[in-house]
Amino acid sequence: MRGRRVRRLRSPGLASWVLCVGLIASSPLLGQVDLGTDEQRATGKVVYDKYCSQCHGDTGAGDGYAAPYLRPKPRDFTSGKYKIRSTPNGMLPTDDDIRRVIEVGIPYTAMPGFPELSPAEVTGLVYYLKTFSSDFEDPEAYLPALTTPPAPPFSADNVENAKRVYEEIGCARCHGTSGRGDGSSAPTLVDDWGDPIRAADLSRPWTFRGGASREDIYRSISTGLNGTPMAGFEEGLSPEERWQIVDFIQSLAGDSMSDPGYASLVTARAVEGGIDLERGAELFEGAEPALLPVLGQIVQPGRSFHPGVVAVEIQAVYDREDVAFRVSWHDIQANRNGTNGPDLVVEEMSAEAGSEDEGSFWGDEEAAEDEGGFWGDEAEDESDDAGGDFWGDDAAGEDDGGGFWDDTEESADGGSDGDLAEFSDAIALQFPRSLPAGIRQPYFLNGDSQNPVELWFVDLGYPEAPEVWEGRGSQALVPSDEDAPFVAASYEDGRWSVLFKRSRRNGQGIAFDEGTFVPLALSVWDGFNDERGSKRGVTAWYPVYVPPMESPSPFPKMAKTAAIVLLVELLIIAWVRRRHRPSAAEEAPA
Amino acid sequence: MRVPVTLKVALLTVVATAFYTYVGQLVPQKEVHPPEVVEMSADLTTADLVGIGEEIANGKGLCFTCHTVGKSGALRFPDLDGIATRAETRIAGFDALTYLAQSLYDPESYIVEGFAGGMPPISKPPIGLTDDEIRAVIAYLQTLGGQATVTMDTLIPFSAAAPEGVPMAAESESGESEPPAETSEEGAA
Amino acid sequence: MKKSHLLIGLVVLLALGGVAAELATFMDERLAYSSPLAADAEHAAEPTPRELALEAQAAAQAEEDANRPYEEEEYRAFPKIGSRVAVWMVAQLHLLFAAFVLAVPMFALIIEFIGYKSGDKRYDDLAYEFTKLLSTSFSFTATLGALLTFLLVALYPKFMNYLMHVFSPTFLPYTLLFFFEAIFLYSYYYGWHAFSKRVHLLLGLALNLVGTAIMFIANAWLTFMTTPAGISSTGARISTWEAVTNYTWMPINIHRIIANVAFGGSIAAAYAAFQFLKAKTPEERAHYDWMGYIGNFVAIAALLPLPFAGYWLASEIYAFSQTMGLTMMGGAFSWLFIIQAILIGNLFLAANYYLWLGMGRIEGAERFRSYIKYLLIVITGCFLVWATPRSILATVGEVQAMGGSSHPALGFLGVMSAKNTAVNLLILTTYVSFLLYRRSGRIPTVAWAKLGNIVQFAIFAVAASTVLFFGIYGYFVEAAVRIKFSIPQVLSVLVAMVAVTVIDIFLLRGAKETETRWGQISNTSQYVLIFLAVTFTWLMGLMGYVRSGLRQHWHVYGVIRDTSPDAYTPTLGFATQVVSVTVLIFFGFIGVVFWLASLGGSHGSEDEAAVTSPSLAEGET
Amino acid sequence: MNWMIVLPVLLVLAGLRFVKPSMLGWAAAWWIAVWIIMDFGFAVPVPKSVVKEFLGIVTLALAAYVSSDPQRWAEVRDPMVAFLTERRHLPLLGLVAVAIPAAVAASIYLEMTAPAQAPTFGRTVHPAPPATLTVHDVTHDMQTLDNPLRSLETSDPEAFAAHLEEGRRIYYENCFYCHGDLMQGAGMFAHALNPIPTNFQDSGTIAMLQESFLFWRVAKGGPGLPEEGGPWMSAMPAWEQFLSEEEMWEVILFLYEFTEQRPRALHAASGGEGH
Repeated sequence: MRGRRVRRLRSPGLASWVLCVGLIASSPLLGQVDLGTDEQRATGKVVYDKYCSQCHGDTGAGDGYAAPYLRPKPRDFTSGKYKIRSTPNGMLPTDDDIRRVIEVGIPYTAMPGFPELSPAEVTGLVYYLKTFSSDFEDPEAYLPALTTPPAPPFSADNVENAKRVYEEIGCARCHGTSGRGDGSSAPTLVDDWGDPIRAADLSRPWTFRGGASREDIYRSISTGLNGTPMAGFEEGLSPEERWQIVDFIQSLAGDSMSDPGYASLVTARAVEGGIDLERGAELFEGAEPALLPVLGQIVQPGRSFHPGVVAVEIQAVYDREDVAFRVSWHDIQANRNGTNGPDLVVEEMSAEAGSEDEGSFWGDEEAAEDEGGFWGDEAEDESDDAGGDFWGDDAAGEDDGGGFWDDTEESADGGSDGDLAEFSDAIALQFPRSLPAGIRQPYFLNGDSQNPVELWFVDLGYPEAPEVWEGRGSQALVPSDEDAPFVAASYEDGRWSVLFKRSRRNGQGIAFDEGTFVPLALSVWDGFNDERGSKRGVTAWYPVYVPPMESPSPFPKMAKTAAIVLLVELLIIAWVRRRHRPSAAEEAPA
Repeated sequence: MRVPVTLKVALLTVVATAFYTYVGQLVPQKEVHPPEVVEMSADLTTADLVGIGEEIANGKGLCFTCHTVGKSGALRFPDLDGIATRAETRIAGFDALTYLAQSLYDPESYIVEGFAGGMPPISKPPIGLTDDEIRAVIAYLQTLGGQATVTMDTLIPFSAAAPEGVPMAAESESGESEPPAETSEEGAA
Repeated sequence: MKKSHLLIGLVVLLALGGVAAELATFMDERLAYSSPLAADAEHAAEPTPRELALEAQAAAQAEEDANRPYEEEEYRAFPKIGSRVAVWMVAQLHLLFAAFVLAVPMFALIIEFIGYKSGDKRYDDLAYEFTKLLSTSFSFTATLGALLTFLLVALYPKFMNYLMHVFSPTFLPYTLLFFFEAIFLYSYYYGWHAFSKRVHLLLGLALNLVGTAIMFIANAWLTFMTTPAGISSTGARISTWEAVTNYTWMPINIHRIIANVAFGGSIAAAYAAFQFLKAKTPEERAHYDWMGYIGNFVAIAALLPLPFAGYWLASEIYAFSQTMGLTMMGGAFSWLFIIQAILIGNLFLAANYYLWLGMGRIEGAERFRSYIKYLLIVITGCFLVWATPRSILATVGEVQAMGGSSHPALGFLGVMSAKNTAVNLLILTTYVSFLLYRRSGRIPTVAWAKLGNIVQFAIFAVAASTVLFFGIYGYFVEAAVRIKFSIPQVLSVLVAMVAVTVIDIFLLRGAKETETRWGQISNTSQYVLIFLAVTFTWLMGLMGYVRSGLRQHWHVYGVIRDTSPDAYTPTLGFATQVVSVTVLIFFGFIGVVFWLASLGGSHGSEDEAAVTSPSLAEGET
Repeated sequence: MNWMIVLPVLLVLAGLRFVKPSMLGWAAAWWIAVWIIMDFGFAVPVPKSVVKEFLGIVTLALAAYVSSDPQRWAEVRDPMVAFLTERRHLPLLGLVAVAIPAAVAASIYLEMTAPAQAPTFGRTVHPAPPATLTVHDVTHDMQTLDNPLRSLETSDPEAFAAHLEEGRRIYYENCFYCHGDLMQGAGMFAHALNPIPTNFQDSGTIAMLQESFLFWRVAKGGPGLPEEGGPWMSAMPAWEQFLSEEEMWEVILFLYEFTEQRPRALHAASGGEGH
């Protein structure tokens, strides 16, 4: 798909901006070029400077304060490439397209919606954005929007055929056969600016940048996403075929397209027949899966602003002796060749903004000398790490580090054999060292000095050797002498599935007593994304509920309460009847 | 049929009271416990005290949020390395123990030259160490440039159990204050 | 009797005897078998090693006991419920009785004075009847005080030692004042008909002054524990006077005087209600109806300024320590104020309800019947606003739906602006209720009656709009400005109440009075009075808890640490349970007081005066 | 407000005026109306605990109203007494007498068999700050601590603007991932946090606090919350580890600037938060 050359129309470079405005204003024939009035653009500039420039930069080049930390990067408006549009691939967006993104935002990126802005402000902003790119002055760069017909209802019959089309036209090469964004060429994708980019995880439509409704998906298939390898299939597929693909994606997503249904609790399920990890997924059948959102570890040094894993799913089972967890998540590639560890030191990324002198905050040379240099002075020594980051710094991407896209050919046919990541994937379950007595819980990043945690860590390069660590703070990790849990791990079709088993009571460690809520937090490392040590995805604390094996029957209590209520009722009735007996006495003679 | 008035009134009282108790059970139930006090038995050795003191200094005593050990240059608070040696000569008439105790119980009364002060009395909230905890901290401080001598029997000046005769706050600015309240413990001590 | 019968009897008897003998032998064997020790006992002349060891141990223990050195104890434990709860309950009971004993002379004196001035003997009798409750209560108070002291000295010896170090100079005056209190109290009560009215009134005044002084001294001790002053950094006394006049001393004094009056009034009203319910004759009912009305009137009148005294106290606590202030309002105790809102809301609702029921006994009150609906809507609305928590208890799902712990719409009701507005409107509405009640028995005859009504209405409208305006405007300004808005709000309510009252007095001069049928009120209203008394008492218990709980794990904040096992701050649920038990015990005692008072001869027989409508206008305003 | 529900309820209440139901009918109508509006009438559902509290109060108020006058009370009491005593109502009475205990039993069944819910802890809105605060080796008295840059606002607007711009940079480099572009606590990672990040636009948050309080929260974060500062799972980092004192003050300046709010002035601290 990368090879597919998109049609781009460039405006004449010499035409000056003012001249163009003058021309357009005076030529009603070219009416479709609408750049607004001076006042409108002035309004737009005010809004832009307050709400937009911190990411998109004062000149619209996508280089604001936060830009170095964001993946996907903030849009570079000077390019005129807009990802989410209703127009054919490669064309400029309509005003309504831009307006929609401003109002709704782009899910699972740093771009929020701005519903508070007034229509006039949004209109002004749209015109102001257009000033950043001269493409908008060229009337020929415009094509009318593609129409999206009303969505037909979902039909399961289409899925089979759609899957065939999906494979045929090469969707699976990027998005993977199960749509988890793990296609063979997925690790090699870059956008038009040379920045690495990920194929969408089709089984999680709520993360789709262009929206999760059936119409949105149809539109994205039709128009493609400008600036990315995702082409438009307006010509390549008939509308029926496109709707079939939509059905296929919906079949991958399960119940809900737009709502991930994140859980707030993991409920363990009591099982019979012994807990044996050999039983695999079958062991966990019937255990309620809890999908937990993952955020980047952006607190401690070695921050991870764009974790490779968006969400993890966890199930828990238990019997009289043991407790077991199954953690699964989607990963672009299984990285088993490297190593990983929760205590690896990560040098802080030095942002482009960091080269300015005030920007030295995230620890470059000066910071390392300063006593506040928490980032560790290793920054200098560990030059071998530089640029290994998948999402990494643009500059670093091209140099000596393990740039993945250099190995396009190998990985394209080898699938996960293309794993050249320096760090392997890894997962850790985190529990408090002991059940918190009150509301105070350890700090969610490896605990704190008063409230230690235990980490059940598995380097998926060596799943046979799980480790237990004791944490008393982000950097304060020491190997624990507690017994390690039993672990079984597998990677299939873009999904890791890691099984943990441990006895419910184990030494000094956390106990899984019936009727208790045991806090759990997860850490997940995506080796492909160069994650290790503190650079990782984490979750907040979630309680794991271990219900009593035998829950008391509700019937005795029901019967008792109903009897008491009935008795009270009868007493009241009897009392009222007695009090008002005179009326009955009057009736009698009559 | 006729319920006596007294019974009715009693019933009303009980029901109203029960209702308010019920309301009280609906709000969040939080029990606030005091910060943990390090329990110290009388048979702790000096070495034990040093260990406990170091832990307190690093932990809830919050000493090293301000102070440093073995650092020089532009400091905002005095460095504590070698404090045990300097403590002997800091204030005329105060031995090292008394000086250390004073700097913990009443830190503002003597401010090391070149520094601005600002240390809170650590026997007071929000830090609020107990006398025994302070005893352990002193033991630890004595190891910084000296030998720990404090035992569980040592009388710590300025502490609640301090006997008369040892230098008291009287020699600092707060003038004519009397010996502290707990004179009753003298007999035991 | 047939011979055969005799024979059968004999055979059965023999058989039974045989079975019994068999059984006995069998049992004996079993015993011998199962108890080898029994066999050993015969030749166990010399003691076993174990017995020797036990003996030695006992001897060692005895010797150790004999030589044990005396050690000062820091704490002693109260069995079962623990020291804190024991002291808490006794202190609370003592305080409730003390409040009653201090308050009753205050309004007894005022009522007596009104009777003296107006020459209406009914007032004098009423004052005397209130006083009847005093002597028993006084003994209870003193006994509970002694019990409290013993408990404190026994359970918290070290801490009491310290308090004595600081406060010993205050003990002598305190005891002396107590003597005077007893002398004045008994001479005031027993000398009711013995002294001349003037002398008697003077006695009453002295009684009140002494009582207040006693409370001031006791307040010094407990306010010192929360906001200590006058001591050195190690806790040694520097100035007893400064220790007495610490930050919260005066606010607590004022707050307690007002609260005591409200509390005493409501207990006296409950007494009247109880007597009303037991009354046999219409005269008795009329009398106790009236007495309950006056008691409740005193209670509600004192309740109205109480929130403002509370503001002062809270601001002094903030001034002493922001940490303590925030613990109170934003931290561990913030939910307590939601419970308090429910209690006070109930108080206002019940007080209004009593007034509305009271309209039933006044001829011509029907014309105001339809207004009650609107008053009720305002009161309920204010109650709802006041009871809206700022940070809502919600499940995880609900919090996610709300996007935080406060609701986007209801969140506006949870903040100070809304609550201040609600309280001020509550007070204003209650006052309107009272005014309607007052009006219902009188039809103004002055020429400018219509104008007067319009002006009164206008004043209310202006006051209510002022309160509302500042309440709403408070959302648009910063906090520093907002806080000052409570002053114009309160002032407009106070000014309106005074102005309307003044107009009313003139308006009703020479008004045509309809009959007030004292005693013709539903029994429900009397239960409302009792409910009010329970609520008042419970509220005092709760507020007492927050005042003393603020110290958290300190006996004297920042000076003497509480190291006992009870040092933690219990949950609000537990606190309310303790308060409830205390309140129930208190009412048990109060029942005894009522009973003793009733032994002194019932009222109805000695009062021959026909029950006409006593002119309350002067008394009330 | 969910007008699709509120309007019909109000219409029905208005319509009842013409039907002229008895006092009992009115009381029931009002109770049900309040219940429906509270439970379903809000766009963002009102938590059950509040609905319960409000309905309790409304019940009390209605009871007070219907019984405050003999005539009204008769209107309410007589139909109920008739229902309980008269022979012709007997079948219905029996039905009701059985239905109520059945409903109670059913609710117990639902309650006991309901899936477990995550335990919740009341959130302390403004936990009490400590008396002194030590940041970067400097101990501040919380009583008197103020933003040292605040005075520049009037004395040196240019320097103030520079500090503000620094604050803006710091916010977008560090804070907005959770607290969001619009400071509404809805940043890109906010959905993964519990408790959710603070919404600074809410007039009940920074607008009613002194800057020293914010400084404390920024510097000490979740780990520095006091014991009662529940739910104590806050992910807020202790920024003193990463930011200089000046940077923290700068970002606080920016918070107020962006949300167009003013901090609570120092002297206001002595005013009580009320009763």
